Amino acid sequence: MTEHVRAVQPEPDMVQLLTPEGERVERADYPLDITDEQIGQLYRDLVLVRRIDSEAVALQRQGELGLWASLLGQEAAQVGAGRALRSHDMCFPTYREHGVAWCRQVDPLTLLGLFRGTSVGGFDPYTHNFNMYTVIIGAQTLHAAGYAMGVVRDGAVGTGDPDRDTAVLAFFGDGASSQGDVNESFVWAAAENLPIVYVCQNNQWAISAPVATQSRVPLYQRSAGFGFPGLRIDGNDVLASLAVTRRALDDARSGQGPTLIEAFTYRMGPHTSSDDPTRYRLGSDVETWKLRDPIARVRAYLSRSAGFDAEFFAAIDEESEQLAVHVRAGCRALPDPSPESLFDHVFVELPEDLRRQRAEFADFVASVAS
Amino acid sequence: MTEHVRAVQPEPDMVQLLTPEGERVERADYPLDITDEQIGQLYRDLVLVRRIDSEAVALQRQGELGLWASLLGQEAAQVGAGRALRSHDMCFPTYREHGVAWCRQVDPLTLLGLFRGTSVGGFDPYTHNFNMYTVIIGAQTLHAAGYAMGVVRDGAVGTGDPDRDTAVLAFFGDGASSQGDVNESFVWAAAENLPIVYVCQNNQWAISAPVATQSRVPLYQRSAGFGFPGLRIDGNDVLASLAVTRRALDDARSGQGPTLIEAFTYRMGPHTSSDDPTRYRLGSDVETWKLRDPIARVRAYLSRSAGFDAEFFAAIDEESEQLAVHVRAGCRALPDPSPESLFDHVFVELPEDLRRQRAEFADFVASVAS
Amino acid sequence: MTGLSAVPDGLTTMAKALNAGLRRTLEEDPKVVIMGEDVGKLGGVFRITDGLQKDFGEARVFDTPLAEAGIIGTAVGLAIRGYRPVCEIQFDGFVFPGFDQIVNQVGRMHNRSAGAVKLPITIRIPYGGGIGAIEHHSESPEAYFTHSPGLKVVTCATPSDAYWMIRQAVADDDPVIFFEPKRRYWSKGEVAAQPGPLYRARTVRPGRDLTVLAYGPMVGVALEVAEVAADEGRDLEVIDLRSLAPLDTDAVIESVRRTGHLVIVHEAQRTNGLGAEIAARVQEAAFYSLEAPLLRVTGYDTPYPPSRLEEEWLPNVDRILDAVDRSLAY
Amino acid sequence: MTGLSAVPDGLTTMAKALNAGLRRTLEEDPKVVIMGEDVGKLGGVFRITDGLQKDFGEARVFDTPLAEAGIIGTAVGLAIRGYRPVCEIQFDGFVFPGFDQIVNQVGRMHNRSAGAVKLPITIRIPYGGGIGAIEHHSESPEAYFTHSPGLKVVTCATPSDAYWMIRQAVADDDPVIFFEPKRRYWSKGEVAAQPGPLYRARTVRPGRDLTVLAYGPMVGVALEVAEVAADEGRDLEVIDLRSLAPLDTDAVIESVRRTGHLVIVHEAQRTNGLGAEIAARVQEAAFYSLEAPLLRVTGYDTPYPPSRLEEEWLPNVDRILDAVDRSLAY
Ligand SMILES: Cc1ncc(C[n+]2csc(CCOP(=O)(O)OP(=O)(O)O)c2C)c(N)n1
Ligand SMILES: Cc1ncc(C[n+]2csc(CCOP(=O)(O)OP(=O)(O)O)c2C)c(N)n1
Ligand SMILES: [Mg+2]
Ligand SMILES: [Mg+2]
Repeated sequence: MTEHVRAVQPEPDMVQLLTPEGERVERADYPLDITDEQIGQLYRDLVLVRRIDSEAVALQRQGELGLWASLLGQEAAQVGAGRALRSHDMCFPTYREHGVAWCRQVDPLTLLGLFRGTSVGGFDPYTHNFNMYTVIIGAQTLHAAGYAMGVVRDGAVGTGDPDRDTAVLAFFGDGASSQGDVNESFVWAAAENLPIVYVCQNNQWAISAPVATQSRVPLYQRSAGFGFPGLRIDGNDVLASLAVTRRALDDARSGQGPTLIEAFTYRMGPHTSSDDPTRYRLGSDVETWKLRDPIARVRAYLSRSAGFDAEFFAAIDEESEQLAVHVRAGCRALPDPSPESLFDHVFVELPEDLRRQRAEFADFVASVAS
Repeated sequence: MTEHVRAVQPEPDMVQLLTPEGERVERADYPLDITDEQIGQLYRDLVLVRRIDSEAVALQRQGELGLWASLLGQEAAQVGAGRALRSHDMCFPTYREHGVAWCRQVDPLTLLGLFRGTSVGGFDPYTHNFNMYTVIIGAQTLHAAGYAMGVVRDGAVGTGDPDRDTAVLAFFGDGASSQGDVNESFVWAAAENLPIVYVCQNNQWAISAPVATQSRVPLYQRSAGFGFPGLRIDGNDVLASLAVTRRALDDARSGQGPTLIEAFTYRMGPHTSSDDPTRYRLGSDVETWKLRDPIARVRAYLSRSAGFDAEFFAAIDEESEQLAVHVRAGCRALPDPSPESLFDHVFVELPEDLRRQRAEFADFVASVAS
Repeated sequence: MTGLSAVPDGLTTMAKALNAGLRRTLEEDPKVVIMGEDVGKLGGVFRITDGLQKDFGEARVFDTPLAEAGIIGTAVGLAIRGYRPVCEIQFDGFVFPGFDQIVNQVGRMHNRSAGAVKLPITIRIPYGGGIGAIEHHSESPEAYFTHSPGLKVVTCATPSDAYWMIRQAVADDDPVIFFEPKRRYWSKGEVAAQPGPLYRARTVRPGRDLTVLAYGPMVGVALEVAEVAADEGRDLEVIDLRSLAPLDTDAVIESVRRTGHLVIVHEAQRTNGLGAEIAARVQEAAFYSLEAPLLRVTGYDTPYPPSRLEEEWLPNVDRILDAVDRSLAY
Repeated sequence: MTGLSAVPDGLTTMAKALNAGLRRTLEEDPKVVIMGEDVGKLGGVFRITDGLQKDFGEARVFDTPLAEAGIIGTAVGLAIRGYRPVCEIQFDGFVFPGFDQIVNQVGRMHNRSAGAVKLPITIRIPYGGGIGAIEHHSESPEAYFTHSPGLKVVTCATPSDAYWMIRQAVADDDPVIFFEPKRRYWSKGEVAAQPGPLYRARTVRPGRDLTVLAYGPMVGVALEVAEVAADEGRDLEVIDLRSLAPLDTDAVIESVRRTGHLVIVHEAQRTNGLGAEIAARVQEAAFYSLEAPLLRVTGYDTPYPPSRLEEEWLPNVDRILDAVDRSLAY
């Protein structure tokens, strides 16, 4: 069925600002005003985010989580985009943006609740300007567009006031690009010139389906036909992710409309802890992508070109250990929801018939207990 | 809300093979091998199709139809595309393709049944390789893609055998371009390189919404981002419609995959007989488009450049009168469905519980009658 | 409260009452926005939003691209940003492309955010048959929504309810699916000076012998039935359900305890229609009072028929009377 | 019939039985195609299609792009072209983006074409809870489909039914929604040598005192309840509904006429769940036989809870026994 279909390949003009070997690349179109200290902070983010992930993987194996969707390999795409946000920008993730959540100061334990089954989302999106995870593929891209419509109506675009002008960042995956909702979101974003930036993390796989199942052309090309620009970045390059997302968010805030960023990356682990990727992909692909590791290149740069010493790295490793303890202990201590909470927040105020159902439930629980 | 939004304008490279003044234009990329006699036949189609439409409009006014969706102004887009089909190609219309139905030899009375309320679709799509009308905007484009998947699986693409190779033609409107279904159809068509041609009749309006509500760039550009070509034709030029659709269908049949054709045209009448376009658009626009009438230019060509005489035109007018009689009388004579037919064809074989419901219904009808 | 338009005076059509109610919500709360296909200049295909864009501007009353998932999904985002969107779905049958967003997102966001996010979204749906339309224009999809957690579902039967209920629905901080009986749009009535409670059924005709429960387009028909039955010496009670979710069965249970007989009427297909739920609840709550089985008069379990057959398909006076007879003869 | 794989022998899991049944349909009819997300190399997230792409090729067993409307919509087109598509929806909660195509297209095409077009489409949906999953992975959406005209809806409770019913569903010329109780995928049983009729309920345990009606994942639980009740000297009859649409109420009505008591069990939310329809029909057909109201034990009218609470939310032995007690004590 696939003989006519061209494989999706990295584009020659994929934006890369830090090579896998740790060399900085300057690009006039994406100047990045950043100090080595700041790059050191990004390194810290990457390491800590990977640690949260690997702890969660372990917790899942130990039966503490029902499921986990690992971000392994995608740290740079997420941290770069996450750090490009201003605090009053709004962000709509999928279920894999643990690295963005980190940048938004969401406690990792909050995320674990969803995967442990102690909550169904469970955080207040306003505290962090970071929406709840969305499991239904693509649905959040429409919420992001609607939120951006609200931003426009609030007059919070193009005023030139950096504390006022607001952008929206919406994530989705390569698989999600096929969903009607995502394409409808593009329609809205273009037709209403919304202050929205889409980051498509093309990690090459939608569970077992390679990206060629969804598209025979690079995904960043999708947006042009809707009327807004798209471009591809090296998704394993945190500097490219930061610089390009920052510029796209600036464009959005200043009223220049939407941008699609395709972060070309790789899902190094299984789709989720329930998945067995050996059934559908070659280990050698994973090996190739290991050479493009998002963390190793930053470390190489910092130690080779920026003169960061062992102490710096040791301090971060120490912080990582502490974070791991927090995650492990905190996860096990996550409280089980109380049975009565079944009826909480179904509505703002529980209607009469549900109140009766809750009473019936309480009676039953009491009768069994007695 | 719309200050940033560019209006959708005709592209400079819109394909036109016959000017509004009736001058033929040669284009090397779309050579059209056609005799004047054949153009005469297209003229006949255009006239008769318009006549069916105007009779239906009148019948609706007289209360014989509940509703009518007029194709006025879109005859050329439809007849050109319809005549480009081979009989074994399959076609998926919206609810406005009366001109294509004509080319597929569907009796106009069959269409009237849907609008009179004597049927809910009502024809056998296999007889004419023309699917039933689809009211849910965009849904038919996925059916078309699926049908094309069947064609591929039947080995009826790219064999070089003209009696075997099969293409699928799918229609939709400018408004429909926003629906998830249409964009998902594009995903499938591209990813599976399907033998499908999309004709988007951009008649500038989706009821009261101008096309700028849907898109700020020309609609033909949509497909490139999915991985297949798109182009714009003068939708009021039957020769452009014929030549371009023919070539796109040839490409599809020979395994070269999908094409999107945007037929740039204008809905000269109301959306349907229930609509009042004076509430939302200027009469002057309609006047401008009158100068681009799809029939006048063919008549001008035939009489001025091809030497067709008054007799030719008179014969067609005569045929048109006869057709009108058929439509008028036939419409009034369309039989009302019998009450028992309510339960027909809900399933291939009526299950027991519906059989009981039918019996209950029959008892009730009998009791009232008695 | 100066500058707020008054409650409509005198005989008013349901369409005008809805328009007046919506206008009032726009006046009262700057966060209310009205969105959908053709709601702007055209004022909606039924003119329910007539004049509102002109008076409140394109930022607050606006045409959307043609896609129902997009309409609902962007309304969710607007609500997260603090807006109070009122979405119009042009006809009943077109709600399904937006169904996922309604069931999986609108109904659950408040719950998923542990109460942090409110979604005060109203989704208006003209529904029901009897207007001679083509397919997908005469559906009664209410039961799909009453089965879905986190959604409130209401429908009006009179201009007065139309006016007050749309105001109350828009003011509610929970999502409300608002079904408008399109064939009653041009029916006229007085608008009451004060509203009743939104989520309560109402007895529209007291009676002793049998209870008829109806809602939306069928309330008028039920009242006709009661008139005819009265001529035959039968005193029917008619209840207008109004709130389909939460389902207010108190009034009907109290009624059935008195009459011992219940006939439930709706246009939607019978199987798993709302009538099923009402029957299931009433037989449980009023078991010993029942003198006959609860009967349902509904659309049949077929696709909505071509309009030339819709009068046969829809519940009508004769079919309801037949059920009344069967119940009383039981 | 050489070359056709045999009926599975010995103890078989439901997952393997479904796989064997699908394999057989592929062998028997070259027009059968299997399509969905991850059904190819991976064999589906539950491995129901394991090995089928390898043996039947990519033209017949194939991964689709990630979009449910697209999956159902293209299946419609394939069916029009003469194919017999079997679509997999990966989890219950993901059917909603395809809902419009199912309700407005799949259920009506045969009717709209006046019988000219047949749509022999089977839509397989792993459904129900109890597996500790995250949100949208434990839903029971069957009532949305039983309310929709033109659709058949079935569900299996045993490996034997799984094997035979999937074969029968695929062979049916009408569209069938095939619900697979995912938490029973790894339960084992023998596969019968011959099938029973597809659209019939089956009494899985005869009894005299009270009837328990269940389907899919709840049949096993209902049987457990009957065991426990037997210890207490109560003889329960258990019926496996199997066919949800058409709804085969003959067996249950006959049963209730004998026992006078009925408890209906399903996981789906109660309001407008299938239990409502069953109650409505049974009270009508067996009015004089009822010794107590028909009771329902179901999920509550809330979103499916986080998995740490699912055991509280789902019907279980205790809750069903409680309803049995209440019914018998009435
Ligand atoms: C509507 C819907 N359909 C199917 C699924 C099942 N599912 C979960 S993740 C996934 C693949 C998503 O791939 P992609 O968008 O590339 O994101 P990634 O998982 O690679 O980050 C699928 C099919 C779902 N969650 N929602
Ligand atoms: C899903 C759905 N939503 C809304 C409608 C109502 N509706 C019917 S036609 C129409 C406009 C369609 O515009 P376009 O696609 O440009 O086609 P045209 O009518 O101009 O031929 C709308 C909104 C519908 N039929 N289906
Ligand atoms: Mg992916
Ligand atoms: Mg149009």
